[in-house]
Amino acid sequence: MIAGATAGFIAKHLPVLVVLVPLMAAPACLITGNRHATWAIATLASWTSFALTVALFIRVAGQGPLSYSLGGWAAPFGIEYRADALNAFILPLIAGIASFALPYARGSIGRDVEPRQQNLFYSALLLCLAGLLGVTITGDVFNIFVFLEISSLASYVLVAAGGGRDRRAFKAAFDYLIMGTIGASFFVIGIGFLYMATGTLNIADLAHRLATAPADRTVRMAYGFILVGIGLKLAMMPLHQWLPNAYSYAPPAVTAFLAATATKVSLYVLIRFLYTVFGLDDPFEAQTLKLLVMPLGIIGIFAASTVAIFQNDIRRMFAWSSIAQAGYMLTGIALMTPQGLAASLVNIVNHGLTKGALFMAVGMLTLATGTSRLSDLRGIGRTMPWTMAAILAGGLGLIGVPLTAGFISKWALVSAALDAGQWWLAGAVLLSSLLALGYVWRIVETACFGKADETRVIEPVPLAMVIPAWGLLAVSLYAGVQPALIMEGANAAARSLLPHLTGVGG
Amino acid sequence: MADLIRSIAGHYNYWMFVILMMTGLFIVVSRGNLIKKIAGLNIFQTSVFLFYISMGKVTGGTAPVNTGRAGEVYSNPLPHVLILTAIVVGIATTAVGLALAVRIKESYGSIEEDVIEDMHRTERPA
Amino acid sequence: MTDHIALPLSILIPLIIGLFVHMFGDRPNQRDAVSLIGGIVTFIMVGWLLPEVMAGARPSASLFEMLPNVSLAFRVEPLGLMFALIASGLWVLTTLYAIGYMRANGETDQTRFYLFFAIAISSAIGIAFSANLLTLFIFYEALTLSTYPLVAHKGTDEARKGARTYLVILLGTSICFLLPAIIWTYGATGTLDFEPGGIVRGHLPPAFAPLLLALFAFGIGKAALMPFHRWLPAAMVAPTPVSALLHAVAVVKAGVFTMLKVGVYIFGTDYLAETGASVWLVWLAGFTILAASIIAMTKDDLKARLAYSTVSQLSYVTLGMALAVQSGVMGGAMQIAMHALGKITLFMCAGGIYVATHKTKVSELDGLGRRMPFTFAAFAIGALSIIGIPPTGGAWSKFYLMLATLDAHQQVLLIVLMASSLLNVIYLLSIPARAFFLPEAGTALRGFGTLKEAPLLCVLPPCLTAIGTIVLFFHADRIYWLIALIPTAGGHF
Amino acid sequence: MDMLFQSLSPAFIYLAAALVLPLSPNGRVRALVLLAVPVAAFASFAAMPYGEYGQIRFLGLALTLFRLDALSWLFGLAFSIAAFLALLYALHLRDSVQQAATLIYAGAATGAVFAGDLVTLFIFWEATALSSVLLIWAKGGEASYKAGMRYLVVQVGSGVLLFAGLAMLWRETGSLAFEAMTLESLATWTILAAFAIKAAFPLLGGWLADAYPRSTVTGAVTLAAFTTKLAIYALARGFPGCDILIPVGVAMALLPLPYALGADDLRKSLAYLLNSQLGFMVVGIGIGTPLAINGAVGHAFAHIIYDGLMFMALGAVLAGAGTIKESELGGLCKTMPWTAGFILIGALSFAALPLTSGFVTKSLTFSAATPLVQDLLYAASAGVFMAAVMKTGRVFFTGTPVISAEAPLAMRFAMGLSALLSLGIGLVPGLLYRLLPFDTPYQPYSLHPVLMQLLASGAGCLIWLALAKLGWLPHELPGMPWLCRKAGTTGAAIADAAKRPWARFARWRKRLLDTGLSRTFRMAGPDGPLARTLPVGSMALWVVVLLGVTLLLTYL
Repeated sequence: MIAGATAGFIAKHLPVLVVLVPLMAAPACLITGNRHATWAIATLASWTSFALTVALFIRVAGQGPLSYSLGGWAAPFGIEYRADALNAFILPLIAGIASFALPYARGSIGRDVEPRQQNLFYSALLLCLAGLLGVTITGDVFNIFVFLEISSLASYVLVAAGGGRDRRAFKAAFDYLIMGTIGASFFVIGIGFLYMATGTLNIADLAHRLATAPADRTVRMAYGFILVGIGLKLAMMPLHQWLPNAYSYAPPAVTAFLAATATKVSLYVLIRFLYTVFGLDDPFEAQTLKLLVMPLGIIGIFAASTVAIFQNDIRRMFAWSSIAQAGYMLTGIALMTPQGLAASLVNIVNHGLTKGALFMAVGMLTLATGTSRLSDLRGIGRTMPWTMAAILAGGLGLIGVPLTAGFISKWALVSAALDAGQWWLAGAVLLSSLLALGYVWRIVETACFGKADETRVIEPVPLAMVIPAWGLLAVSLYAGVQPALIMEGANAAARSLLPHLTGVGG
Repeated sequence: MADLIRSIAGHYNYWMFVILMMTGLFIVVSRGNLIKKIAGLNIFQTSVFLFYISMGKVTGGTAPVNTGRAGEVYSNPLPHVLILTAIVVGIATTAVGLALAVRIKESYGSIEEDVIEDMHRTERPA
Repeated sequence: MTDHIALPLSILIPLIIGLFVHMFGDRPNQRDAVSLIGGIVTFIMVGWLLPEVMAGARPSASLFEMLPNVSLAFRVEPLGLMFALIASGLWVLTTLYAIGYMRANGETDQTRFYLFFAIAISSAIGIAFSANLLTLFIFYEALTLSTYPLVAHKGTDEARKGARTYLVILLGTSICFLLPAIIWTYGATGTLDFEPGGIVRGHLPPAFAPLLLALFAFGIGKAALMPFHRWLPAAMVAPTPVSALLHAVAVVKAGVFTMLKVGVYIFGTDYLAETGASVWLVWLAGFTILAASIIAMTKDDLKARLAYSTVSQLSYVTLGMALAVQSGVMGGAMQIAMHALGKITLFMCAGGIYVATHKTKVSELDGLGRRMPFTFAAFAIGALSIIGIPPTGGAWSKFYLMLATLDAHQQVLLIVLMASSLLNVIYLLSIPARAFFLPEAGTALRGFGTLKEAPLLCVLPPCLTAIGTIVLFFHADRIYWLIALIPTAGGHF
Repeated sequence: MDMLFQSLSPAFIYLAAALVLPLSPNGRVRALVLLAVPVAAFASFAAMPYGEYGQIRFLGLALTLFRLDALSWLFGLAFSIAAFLALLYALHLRDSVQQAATLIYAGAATGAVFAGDLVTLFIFWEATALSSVLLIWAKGGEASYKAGMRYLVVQVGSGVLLFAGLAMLWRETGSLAFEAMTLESLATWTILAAFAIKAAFPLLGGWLADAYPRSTVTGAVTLAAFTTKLAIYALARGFPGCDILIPVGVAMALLPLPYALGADDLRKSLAYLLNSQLGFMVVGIGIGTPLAINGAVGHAFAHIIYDGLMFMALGAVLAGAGTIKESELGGLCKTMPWTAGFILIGALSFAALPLTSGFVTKSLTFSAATPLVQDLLYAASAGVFMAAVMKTGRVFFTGTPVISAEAPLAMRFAMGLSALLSLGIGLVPGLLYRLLPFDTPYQPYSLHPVLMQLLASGAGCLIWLALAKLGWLPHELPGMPWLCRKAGTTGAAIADAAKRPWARFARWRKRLLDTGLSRTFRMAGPDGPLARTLPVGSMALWVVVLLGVTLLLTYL
């Protein structure tokens, strides 16, 4: 009876519970204080919200979009939480990565954060998670800003947590803060313009009004500010400069979590604004995508991959690789076809999984050897074969070797480009894989065939790190072997965003 | 000409928004001192507040308080509400930024960006 | 899932063997024994499929669907079975040889060597049995990756450089050309299955056929079509058993096998012949045949010479496919078998020479034949097979390819084939001739008195394969009846 | 079992013997076993009824491994004799390589002669090439190695042409049978080209005089017997009555003679002479009448024996005196009387003097030829006399004796046997005539041929003496090695010319790569502007720039 009532309650408030669980758990962590207990609370919260997101995904897949009015105020006046094919598809990724990152953090955070401050760390992590989930699920644009800032503020703190070991983390966090705030402010200015033009903040309502009203300069200003603001958050090419430092100096668990989720959520916001809110009705909007976003995406792929090749620090290398990967997703979005969009979504999930696992594996390497510099890791493949195998498997995913998730992403993007008749784009995407081969293989060659340093001391890697890393890697490999679920989810999302365009390909 | 002046004068607070925004950004771009950067950021954010509040202003409108009189024109309250949230966010950001500046000062002994960059350059292993 | 247990087993057993090899890493004898037994069992498994395929059955297995209409699936058809038989059969001999070679040379990291060796074989058999292009692509890349550690085995700067070239060209071509070709095919036809008669007819405007074929032809970098042939000589930094199996059999043959598969089962020879899509490839293959032979003549390093010879010989298969006639496909298929046996002999001999004398240059081999008569005799026979002189199997594949040039009305290519044979004579037969009939520097020509052969395990396998080339001459009809089952235009003749 | 043996041509007896040879002890026993092989081979088919045996289908090809008819029987006999003589001559040899090569070579030639289809012919055709080259290489040394390589390329080239030709023929006619062909398609022309190379046609036959003198003492004997005669057989079988062969044959008979006269190396001179003799046979085949074919075939038969005799004798000199240069030899009849006697018989046969086998067989062809061809061939006969009798005779019968040892007994025995056969055929031509493929009665010893032959020989003798007196005898003329060297240097020059732009291209490419890489590194390396950590102000500047670009776009 009680169980039934609980289930009913959960079913009814599912959209808000997804955010609420981590949001409530965060102060709970703060209060609890004991690091073991906080860890347990945080993990439980992330697992719960993961379960909820999965339930939400199933619900949306089965019954279609789900609307929830916060506090009972109906949209467009109240704040609406709205789960549709797109965000129900992204949500499990965020919560899922958190579910892996938290156990991983337990094994690794001791290096960065003093035991008595770990409750703070966990609550920041939960806040960040809550913010990201909130951004994704809310149906109100200003609410997006608020959640974005919640997650951003939490992530500045999280990045700064790496300062215990390397003081450069402070500076990285500071830069991140400045840039993130500028981005968020741009975003909020854009929202202001939108509100000026339409008088509403609800996404569905905005979309409706913008579709009927002619696009004037105000809307275009809004578009410009939002594009740049979100572009900054997702590390679009010339706005990416905060990212390498932030990812390199943050604690490993944070890097893994942020790399797999933060930029991905920003991409989601971009997709949401481009396709739902603006709907690309104005030729100017499409033009901007074609003339600005697409070239920037491609420049990003090539430039960032090239930079990654020359990096000596593995974490930095993969951070640059993340910038390059964001380029792939941007080009997919800029294709403006259901296939392109689906490709981007597949890429978001697959890259999230792969990069998360990769940063976890690299974290293990760093923890065991005390360095992430490639020149100090010669021949490490002989002493840590399994960790190297994990890095190799993830790296192959970045290159796009078959049976990895990256292959599916690349497949989807290339076939989307071909379908759209963009031969050169397909070629560029594939050519850039060679650059990925370049940096992945630098690691493999140095680690497996370099002369090992005999005096190196290898510290044992706690199982708490090994299991999540391999678990996430396994998930990513599974996504490469059985891509049907992700592909279908992405296709459904793309279809729902571009209903006027049919003919969805693989 | 008169139109132009009226247009400029009529959009006075929007012009202030633009000027503030540019000032804030300029400070962020040009000043090496981290605290000054945060200050610039603050000015930048303030410009956003101004922008929202101006947006909600209805010409001739009063404060959005329900007096019961019919036909009364009042300003749009929603942007004001929103900006309250934004102010909170701004404060939080400033707080975190300042906290970081403190930690940077502790570990580097300076909050001048070029000094810190120099330290980084010498720190980086060959 | 599967209707013949031997099909999954033949792919799995090498992997399991790899696992055992890893487990027995610190006990060399058990490890090597396991490798050998694994090779034999795999060969038996593949051989088990032969009667059924000959009888018309096509055992298949499907694991799961990866893309709509495309599963990770296997299907045994005659061409693939032939390739699998060769790969697994020669694995046994190469393992035998490798045991002798690696021990005699005192190589390090032998466990890793045998492990990746086993994975490579599994990949090769996976390629052979693939039911669709995607499955093939997966195993194709797996083969590239699993052979990388073998090529880089020595870990020296030179080895790493060679391995890098190897990897970049093979992965690069496959990602930049083969993958878009596959995606394009899938986009156009909605399927990737290998179907008799091809799948692109009606889905691809004939004007685009040469372009798609070009993507395939250059994408299959393992077929070493010029200008993407550099990886093959670069990979010669590998220990000789690797060169032997992987660069005479598994890797390169996987390339040309894929080429044939694409020609026969994706385009269909009819389609190619009607559209003339492969005419340019005929000429490029012809060019590669001659150019590689000429380069081979200038190489003094024995393995480099053999590598360029391989480049040249691989293009025979490509040529057979590009001619788009049945005799060409048969000639190409036969060339896979005949060249594999011949070239592995040559490589194993080269390795044997290295083990016994540490000599790598052709110009240093004078008189060695008198001390290593078995090795050099085997070399001579292998060379004959490469050239295509009876009584070695190579003659038949050359015969069918000649017929194919006639059937396709490309007489000029007939001249190319003839010229190439003569070039082969010059750069291959001169090696045993020098060894047997020129005196060692500073001495007189000696008798066959005192032998100084490589260890038995390094001599026996090439002798066996050399005998094999002769046996294949007399039993070429076995292969003939198998590959005559390949569905191509015009029925059998 | 019986069927199996019948279906295999006698070639397989040789091949089987070659296979077991290394197993038998290397000594007198082996020598005797060796001698028994040709005898057994001949015995195996001597009494068999004519017909086609060993018909099999293989790879969809209809093959006839063993065709016995008058023509192949005769050549089978000739090759058996040649093999016997060659093995007898080499009885002292203890070299397994040469022995096995000889057996395989003889077997392959026999197999080719008995081949009923072109594929089988091709297989044995290539086998003769491969086994014979061993006899050249076996001499050892750089010169022999190189000559062997040249020889092999040419021989394999002939085989490859045959292969291509038979493929074309098969595609055209659907038949692989080796029968008379007409020159009406590319296929038959290609096959003729293959035969022409092996028969050492003018311009295609340089390999002969290049390779034979560089082979071993015993190898030359063997080589001289089989390869070219196999080609003559193939021509007789495939292109009888083919008109073009008449002028070609005449040219062949005449052109090598100046070379033969000029060569200092007597074995080389003999090789040229051999080439000239082949011309006589080719003429006969070209005429194509039964008489002419009989002449060509009979001449080939006789030639195998007396030519072998000559090579044996010269080989004995080489073995005994250590040199075979005309300029270094003299007075050999003193030191090697037996050999001198035998070589005289061989030389006279060569010159086709009456009472020798050369005469009774050559005159068959002569009598079938038109007057013009006859005259030209007599002129060639005169030249042959000059080179064979006068030039060779000089080192035996004039000059100061050089130190040399008489040939071993087995050699002498082989020479004697050959001489005996040559004389026997010359004296009792009916013996051979009965074996010839066509049953056309002919009487060689009539006035005209005898007189003409004597006249031609006398003329040759006088001309030689006159030339010798005047010192106008030709000197060494450039042959195949010269041609190869020329081709080699030209090729190298071309390659050099081609290499230079290639090298420049490679350098350019390398520089491009290097500068490209270093530039990329400067851009994207850890300290490059792309990767460097910018001050946060510059980052913010980028935001403003991008915003400006976007807003600019809104005004477009």
